[in-house]
Amino acid sequence: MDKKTILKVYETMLTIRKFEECALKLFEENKLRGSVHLSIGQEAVPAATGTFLRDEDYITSTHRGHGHAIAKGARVDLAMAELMGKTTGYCGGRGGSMHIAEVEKGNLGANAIVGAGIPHATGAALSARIRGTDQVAVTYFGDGASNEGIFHETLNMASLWNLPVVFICENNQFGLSTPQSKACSVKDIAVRAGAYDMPGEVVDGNDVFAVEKAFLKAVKRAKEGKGPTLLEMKTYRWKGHWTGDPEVYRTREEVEAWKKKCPILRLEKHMVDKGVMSTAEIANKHKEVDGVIRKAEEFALTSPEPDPATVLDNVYFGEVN
Amino acid sequence: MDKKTILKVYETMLTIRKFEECALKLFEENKLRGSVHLSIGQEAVPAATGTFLRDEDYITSTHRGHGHAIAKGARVDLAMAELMGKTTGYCGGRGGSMHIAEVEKGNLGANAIVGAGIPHATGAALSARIRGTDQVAVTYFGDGASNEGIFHETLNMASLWNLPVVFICENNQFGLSTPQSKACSVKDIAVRAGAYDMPGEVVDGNDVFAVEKAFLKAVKRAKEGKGPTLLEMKTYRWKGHWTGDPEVYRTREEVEAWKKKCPILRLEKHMVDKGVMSTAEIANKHKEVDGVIRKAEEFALTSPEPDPATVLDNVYFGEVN
Amino acid sequence: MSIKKYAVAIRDVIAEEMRSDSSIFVMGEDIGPQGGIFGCTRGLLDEFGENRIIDTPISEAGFTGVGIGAALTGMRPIIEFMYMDFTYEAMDQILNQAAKLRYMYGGKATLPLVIRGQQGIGRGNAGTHSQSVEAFFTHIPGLKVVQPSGARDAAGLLRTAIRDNNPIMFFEHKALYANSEEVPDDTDFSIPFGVADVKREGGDVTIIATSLMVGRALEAADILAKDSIQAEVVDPRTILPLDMDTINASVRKTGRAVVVHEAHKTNGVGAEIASRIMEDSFKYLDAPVTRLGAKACTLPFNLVLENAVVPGVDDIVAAVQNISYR
Amino acid sequence: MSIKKYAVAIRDVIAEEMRSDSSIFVMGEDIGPQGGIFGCTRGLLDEFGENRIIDTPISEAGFTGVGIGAALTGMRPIIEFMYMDFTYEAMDQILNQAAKLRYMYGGKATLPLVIRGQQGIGRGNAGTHSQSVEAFFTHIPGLKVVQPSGARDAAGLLRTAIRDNNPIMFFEHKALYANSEEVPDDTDFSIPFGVADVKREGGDVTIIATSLMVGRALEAADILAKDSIQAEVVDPRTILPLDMDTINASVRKTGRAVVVHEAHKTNGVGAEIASRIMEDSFKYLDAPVTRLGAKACTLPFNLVLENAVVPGVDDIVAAVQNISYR
Ligand SMILES: Cc1ncc(C[n+]2csc(CCOP(=O)(O)OP(=O)(O)O)c2C)c(N)n1
Ligand SMILES: Cc1ncc(C[n+]2csc(CCOP(=O)(O)OP(=O)(O)O)c2C)c(N)n1
Ligand SMILES: [Mg+2]
Ligand SMILES: [Mg+2]
Repeated sequence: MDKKTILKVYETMLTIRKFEECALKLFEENKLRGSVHLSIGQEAVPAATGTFLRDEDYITSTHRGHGHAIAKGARVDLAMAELMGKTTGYCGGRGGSMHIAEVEKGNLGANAIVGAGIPHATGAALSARIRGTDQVAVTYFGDGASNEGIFHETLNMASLWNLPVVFICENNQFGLSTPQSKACSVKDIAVRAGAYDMPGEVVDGNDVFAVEKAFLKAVKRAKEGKGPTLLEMKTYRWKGHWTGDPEVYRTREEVEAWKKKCPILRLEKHMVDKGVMSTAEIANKHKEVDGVIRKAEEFALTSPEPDPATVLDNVYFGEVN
Repeated sequence: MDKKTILKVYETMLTIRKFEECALKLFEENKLRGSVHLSIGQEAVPAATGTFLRDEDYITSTHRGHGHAIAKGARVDLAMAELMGKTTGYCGGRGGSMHIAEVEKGNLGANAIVGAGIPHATGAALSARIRGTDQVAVTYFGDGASNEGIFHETLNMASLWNLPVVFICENNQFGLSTPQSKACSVKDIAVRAGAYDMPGEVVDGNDVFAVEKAFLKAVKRAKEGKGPTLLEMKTYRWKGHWTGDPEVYRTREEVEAWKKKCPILRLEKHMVDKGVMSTAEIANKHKEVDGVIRKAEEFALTSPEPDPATVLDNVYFGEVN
Repeated sequence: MSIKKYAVAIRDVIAEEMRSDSSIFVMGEDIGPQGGIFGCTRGLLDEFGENRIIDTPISEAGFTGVGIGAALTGMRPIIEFMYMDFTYEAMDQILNQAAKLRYMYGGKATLPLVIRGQQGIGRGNAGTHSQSVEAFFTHIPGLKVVQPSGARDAAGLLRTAIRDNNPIMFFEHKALYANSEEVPDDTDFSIPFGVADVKREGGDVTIIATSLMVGRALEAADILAKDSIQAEVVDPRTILPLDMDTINASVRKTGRAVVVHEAHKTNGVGAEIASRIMEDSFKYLDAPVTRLGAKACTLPFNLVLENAVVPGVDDIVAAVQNISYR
Repeated sequence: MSIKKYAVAIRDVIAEEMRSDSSIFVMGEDIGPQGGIFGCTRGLLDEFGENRIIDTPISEAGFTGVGIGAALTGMRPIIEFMYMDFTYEAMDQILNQAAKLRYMYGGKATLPLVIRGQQGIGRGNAGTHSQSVEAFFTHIPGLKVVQPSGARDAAGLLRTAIRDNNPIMFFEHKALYANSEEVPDDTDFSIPFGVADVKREGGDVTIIATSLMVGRALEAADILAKDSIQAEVVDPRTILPLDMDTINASVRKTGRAVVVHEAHKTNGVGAEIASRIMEDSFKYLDAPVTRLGAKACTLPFNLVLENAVVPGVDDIVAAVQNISYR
């Protein structure tokens, strides 16, 4: 990565982190309701992948999808407004945290159903193939999702049809309270690529350089018409599964140990070591992003609630008949 | 296999073959209706597996399930009556060809839904484990079924929980009209075992000795608490997917080439070569089985149609409330 | 006009629409060389090639999801389910995804998608391959639900479905595929959704029937006419949207109604229609609306039993007579 | 008697039944150390161990099928769905397998199986995690469908469900889990299926309400009483079997009925109930049976919108008033 790219990846990570910290704060202040799933600790994956996509490329995401949306170019103010269910939010308050989408910019949506977005990205890749474009589709999903039948069905079709799609499994070690070892019969989910005759790779998901490298290889393969790749990004979620999770399934020590592997701190250290950014510049960047998030928060807080009279809008395209 | 066992496997194959030839004849004579899926050409797999199971062991089967039922001990008269929808049939005419079951003898049923029986066998294995018995469960399914999500979900759980179940994929090269290469991203379905950290093996499904050997190894593993195995039996169906299939998807030559690999002829040749049976004895055996099937046909033909007044029976156990 | 079988009418509309709109493609099980097990895509592979006629693995949830992704990105997929019973494998993709994404995304997604295939009795396919499952798709908002009872309606409604920008559930019937009817040759011939068809006029009783039951209702009407009961037979054609105007007008005229479908009576579409008639036209009713539907048991394999489960002409006649002398 | 929360009542019955019947086991997502995300299996892992409290992968179709296999072979599984919305992932196993195997096997299979979990609004879980899906399971024969509205009913009905030899769909409600009620301590306390509970007596109008709507109906009845309208509130408790005797008796007394559920109005259980009231008690009706249910849109995330979609106390009051002055 050149300096400019590193800075972009860094800024993206920082934006995701601070966006979610703000969401958590708002949740704790009771200004935000519903299921909010934070990806704090996992920011390297969206940042070092989404950053390299064009508007015309596609992504699908999950219940834990703020990072993917932001890395694909979502505006934090509209995203925060959606988390608060406001009219100005990406979905006009209809979808909330788990459904942020921006179809015309290639974000085909977060999805509250585990695994459900995997075929949507694959369908977008098929669509690109039929239309003869060089678009690439990327789908993010968790370790838990790799045990859903739809994962299997979709990877099989993607490989069979040689589609330009990259399957990114964010293995954050848990599906809700269930450790991967209690839900998944293989240690490395990347191994499952073999069941579809596609390449699979285990990647350090907290290392932006490793993520970038593996991702660009997969994208290149996709664009060259060689078909899909399964990338398993090993990472960790610092916060509970959702805000309010009692976290009975792991120890404080385990969480603290992973915090030491923070992808942001790691990149900051690298940048300082390599002279990409000074500590002062980093502190400034933090302030700058803080400011952006503060404005997004303000925007969300002051945006109006949706009008109940509009609740039946958009069930259908056009009139029902 | 000792002589007695070989003869049993042989007789089972012959019974399946002649049972299905009779079913086909009845269908062509318009005495039998509905979907009938013949396994002619594939008899080695049920015969050289089911023969080695005890009554207390479990199987689940598919739409192409006559062979599995017979090898597990089903009576051909009751089976034929069921194909004809008669009261005396295994299901009293409610289920037909695709639902022959005999739960108390361990046949948990054929199943018209592709893949649906796979978890049932796995549940029976779980049940055996909880109850602390040494029962083994076997599930038969096709190459096409290995692309259903439920295949994936179930193999994952079976391996995770180390259950005594044997997954037998009868790869007869086609899922209806679709060749395996157009539906499945891997050449050998056995490879998919790797996605669940379980052993997988490709077996010549037309060779009763190869089938027996692989199967007994898997059963031993299951009984020793070492968990499940995936066996892929390469075989071929001689007849159309169902009676009436135009078979646009393959050539006569291909079918004829496979007929040369007939598992029954192959075993007969082996028996004659090794002096297990003489040609005369073989001819006698054919006559004997012909007689059994003729009686079954007679039984089915003369059995009464179900009484429409009973159509609401057995929807529930007991009264609805 | 050409006389066409129901299956051929469907195939022809697909082909015609594909010729004029390159964003349409078809996917499903055994639709390529095989042409679909009921022939509804026969010949299409030759004309449109593998890029637009896509044989899928047996992965109903997966390929439905793939269709959704394609629809979100500018394509207009037609997905064939070999049996509509197999929608059970794909319910999340249909009910949680196709039906909801547009709404949940605040109206910022468009999903032009047709899910079509056959259902019903008639082939001895037993319990899991003989159901009528349309009611599931009316309960969850976001889909339109179509049930053509003849070749002409199949053609006209399918064209409307393909051109619609919403996800459509299109229910054909296996026992209707071989029925022939005159179908307009006009490649723009279409029938709007939400417009019921009065298949027979009559002033004494209204029979609202769908799919295979339309023919049986017409037969029943002939028998009833001999008994001096003039039945009006209304085929809603689309279950959602539902043309209550036509239904109410008929019921207000006759004062009596029987709703008949092949799906199970309990919580079938007939329950919705009967309830709405009561809500809208209560004071015009001389007798309770009667519902006929499959009995409360799994569809049995045996033909005698199968026929005992689903409403027959006699059942319709008896139901009409029963409410006619109140 | 002990005062218990609805969630605790459920957990206690599971534990009590597991103590006396070793063939019962529980499987589902996050039911082990986590005790279920709503606490309905809290503490059970410690008491019964991993052999009988089984955390599953996120594989709803698969584990439902595994439960069916276990039920066929002598076990009595209880399967927790984290959200009953996720039954969409397992529809084939529920509707084609659990509901049908006994019938298709000619009565020679027995499937004692409870599928339970919560549904409904109240947590800002948006469209795919807030639905009420009970109607799907009444349309296909072979299942029984239960919807307890309070802790006592939950305990009594769950015990009946666990002891029943059929597959049971048991619908809890996320917004009821924290509600407390007196529950008998008797470890044989059970409530039979098919017996509605008259939660409030009244002679002017019958309100038939389920699950969360029972409380709203009772509130509405209080308000209506001030207006001199005495509403009788009937909670069917089981949707299948449905106690039409009690419903008909009430409607024949009052001449007016409102059916209210949280599920979508279109083709909801209310359509079946309204139709059956018409069929059975037509001549007693002074006004059409009114149905209330969720509006025809996906459940929105935003709280104001969510409340606008589902029937509120005001809606019930208005519906009753509307049919009371006819
Ligand atoms: C089909 C389905 N089953 C279950 C759930 C409930 N659920 C939401 S997130 C989650 C865990 C997902 O784990 P993973 O895929 O690893 O993603 P992570 O939460 O770790 O990012 C579960 C069980 C769901 N939303 N959808
Ligand atoms: C869920 C489901 N999808 C599709 C079908 C229709 N169908 C019945 S058999 C079959 C092909 C199955 O192929 P395979 O699993 O290889 O078994 P084989 O018929 O070759 O024995 C198909 C597509 C079905 N019965 N169930
Ligand atoms: Mg995870
Ligand atoms: Mg096959």
